[in-house]
Amino acid sequence: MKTAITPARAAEMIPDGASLLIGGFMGVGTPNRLIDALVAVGRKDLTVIANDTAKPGVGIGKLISAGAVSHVVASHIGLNPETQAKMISGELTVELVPQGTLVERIRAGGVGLGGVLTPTGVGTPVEEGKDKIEIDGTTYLLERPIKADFALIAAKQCDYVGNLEYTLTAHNFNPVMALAGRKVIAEPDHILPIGAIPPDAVKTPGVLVHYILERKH
Amino acid sequence: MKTAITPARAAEMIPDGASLLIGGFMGVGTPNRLIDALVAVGRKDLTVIANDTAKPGVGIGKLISAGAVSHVVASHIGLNPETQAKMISGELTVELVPQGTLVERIRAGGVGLGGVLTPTGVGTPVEEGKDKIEIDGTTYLLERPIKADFALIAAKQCDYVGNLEYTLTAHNFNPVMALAGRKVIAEPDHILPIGAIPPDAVKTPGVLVHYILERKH
Amino acid sequence: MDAKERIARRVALEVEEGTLVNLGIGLPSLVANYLPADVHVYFQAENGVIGLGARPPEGMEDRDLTDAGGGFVTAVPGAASIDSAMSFGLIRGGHLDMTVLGGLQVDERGYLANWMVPGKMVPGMGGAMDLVQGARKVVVAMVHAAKGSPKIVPECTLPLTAMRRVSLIVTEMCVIEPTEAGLVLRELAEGVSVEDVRAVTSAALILEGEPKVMPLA
Amino acid sequence: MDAKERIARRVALEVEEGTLVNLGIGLPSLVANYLPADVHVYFQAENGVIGLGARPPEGMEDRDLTDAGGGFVTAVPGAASIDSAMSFGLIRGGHLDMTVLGGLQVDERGYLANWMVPGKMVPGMGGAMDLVQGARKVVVAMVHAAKGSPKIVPECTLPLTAMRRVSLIVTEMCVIEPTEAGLVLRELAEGVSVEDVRAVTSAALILEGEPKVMPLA
Repeated sequence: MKTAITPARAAEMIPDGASLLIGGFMGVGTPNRLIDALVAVGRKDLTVIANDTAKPGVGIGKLISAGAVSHVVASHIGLNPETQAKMISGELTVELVPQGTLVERIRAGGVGLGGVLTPTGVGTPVEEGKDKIEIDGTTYLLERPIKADFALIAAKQCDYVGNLEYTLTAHNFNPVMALAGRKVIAEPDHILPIGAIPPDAVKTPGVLVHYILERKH
Repeated sequence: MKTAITPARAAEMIPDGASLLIGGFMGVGTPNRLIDALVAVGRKDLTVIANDTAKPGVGIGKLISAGAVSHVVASHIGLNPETQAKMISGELTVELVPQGTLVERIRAGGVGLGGVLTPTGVGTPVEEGKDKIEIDGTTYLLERPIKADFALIAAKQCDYVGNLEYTLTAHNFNPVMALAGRKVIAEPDHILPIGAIPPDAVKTPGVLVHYILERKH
Repeated sequence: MDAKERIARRVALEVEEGTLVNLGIGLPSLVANYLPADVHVYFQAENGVIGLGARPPEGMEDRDLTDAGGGFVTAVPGAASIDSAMSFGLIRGGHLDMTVLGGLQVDERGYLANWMVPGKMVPGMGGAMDLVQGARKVVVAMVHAAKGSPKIVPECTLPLTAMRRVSLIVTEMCVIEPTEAGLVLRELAEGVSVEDVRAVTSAALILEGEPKVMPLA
Repeated sequence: MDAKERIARRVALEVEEGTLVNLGIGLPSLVANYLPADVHVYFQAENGVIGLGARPPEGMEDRDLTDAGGGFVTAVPGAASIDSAMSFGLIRGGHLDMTVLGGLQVDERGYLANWMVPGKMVPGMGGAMDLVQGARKVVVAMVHAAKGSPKIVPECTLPLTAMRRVSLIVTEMCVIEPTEAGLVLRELAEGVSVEDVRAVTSAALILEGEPKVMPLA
């Protein structure tokens, strides 16, 4: 059995300066109530690791607008001019990572691998400062694992022990991020009794989930 | 739409000397009709990459008994005395790989990564002949990706485009192996029309599957 | 017929039956409109659906089913939901048959630059680097020159997207195939001469016999 | 009470509420029988189920639900099916709270050897190396000596399973905690003296005050 917590309680657990893996892709499959709660308590200096920063007023874009974020690790920020403006003004820093590398780095962090050997980025600005390893005639970049203090996960539904299901394009980074947060907070649309999600439908086993956001009022 | 083939046709496509990824764990989730067909045509000199070689008379154990296999890559052969006897007599060779390393090596082959950096095996006989890489104070073995000519996959059911579902402990290596075969042959228990498997239930997208074994007669 | 339609129509002829195809945002996405009726392909959106369909009927949009730009889409029968790890596993692992991307520059080596202009806003590479690195066939679909200034150049001056020779360049003027020897001019649009192309191309072009007339069927 | 029951009963006291636990085959599997009624844990079988249950009722066995030894099991309500990549991702990634394994030797460094005896049949390491490497807590459950010959030794002469200090050694005679300083004798079974233990232990044992009486509740 997991504990259901309020958005306010979740925001309280996450201190200023924390690193957060946040699920979602252009605001789809993003834990919106958790984000709203972080904005409401005025969190500062957060590191956000996510595919993108969505748009102003949408998903992670709200954290950017609120000035809650000091560092972003993402594959794309081009649809959020505020992120770009704050980057240029120095209010936040951005590490751009190829999308396929980003998801593998998070997975590596979550499953205890020492890094990712990917051909993506070789011969591009992405390789700067990174070790290159040649294996059987192909050059690979050694990319480092990513973990974070918290993973904020959006799910279609969960059961009382935290087993999670996702749907359609709202999967995106969520299943992988659920492996790599030191504490994992799931924000499901529905909360079902134990047994209502059959074993084969579970995509994130409940043992990975520490807290479930209570039902929407 | 995929092509449904007979077990005999499948065995015909797989030549002597081929390398095969075969799903299953002690015979559970193993493509038995494909194995029987390979035994029936008297295939020789196969390389089998699988978690284990099951038991004599069970699953991959049938290929071992038939003398069809010259090389095994597995994490465990202890429950099949025939594999051990043939290894000692020199009739086949065995590469033992830690189970978690084996599945990641196959995944790396399937998803285009250059290798696996795992702490598993450091300081044990597994490290012999392998590069070691130190990252942030921890030592990792660089383990090579695995691909094979064919992946033989057991599934609970599929649809006409080859989308696969698995069940309970019959998942095991199957979903990962489906990424790493140059040709993938799926042996489902049931074949359903398109649309009968909803998108969220698909665990191996049909684009990975080349052939479907026809219904059992 | 405007330049973009001409490009999209020509690229559509490159799409083969039964393949998995990723179309970039903008011009490349137009290709879907011109597929021959007898060609059935699966479109992948890198945010997580195989079997992307057209825009949904008014009022039928679902917030959890979007394309990589965040726009509402449908899914065709036989579609599969996948997470970002599987999505980029397919891309990097060589399971994506074809990608169509826009370009800022392509050079004589066949290398593409399409993700950043130094000194300008940097949107991030998103999935582009993985797509160019991993897709079996990479087609660059772009307007031939930028206000008369060549985009097909001796060597890219913009940061590369990947050190991988792309498969084909399709513009409104011509079709160019990058080869080991250099850029081979394969086809010319009706009414366009070799000299017309050379006037807006700073890269050396190789002629192997007479270029064919660019089909737009 | 025989030696094995005593060991299993003592190990059961190490199992904490709400945790994820992997029990090895043989002696370790007996631990499940002695859990206090108020302790609810999820048992993981590395072949792919979280929430492993007891043997199924006669006639209710399903061929697709087995433990790592291939024996029929049940799944508890709230169970999750996982594939081998997720299974070992949980193990290697530090998500498995505890594993209980048998041992051939443990040494003063706390290193375990439990997978091969050179010159004998080599069964393969299966999941043992990943389990010892990755589980948060590793408990070695073994009979103290092999026919009078010590198994707790100054330095393992058998090939190691991992270069990781195990958390606890539980035998029918005593409980030993490997520490930075060496092997600390924490508990003695009723009627067993320090000298009794030393007589069948070749490793140096450290006493920090009087050992407690080994509880078997």
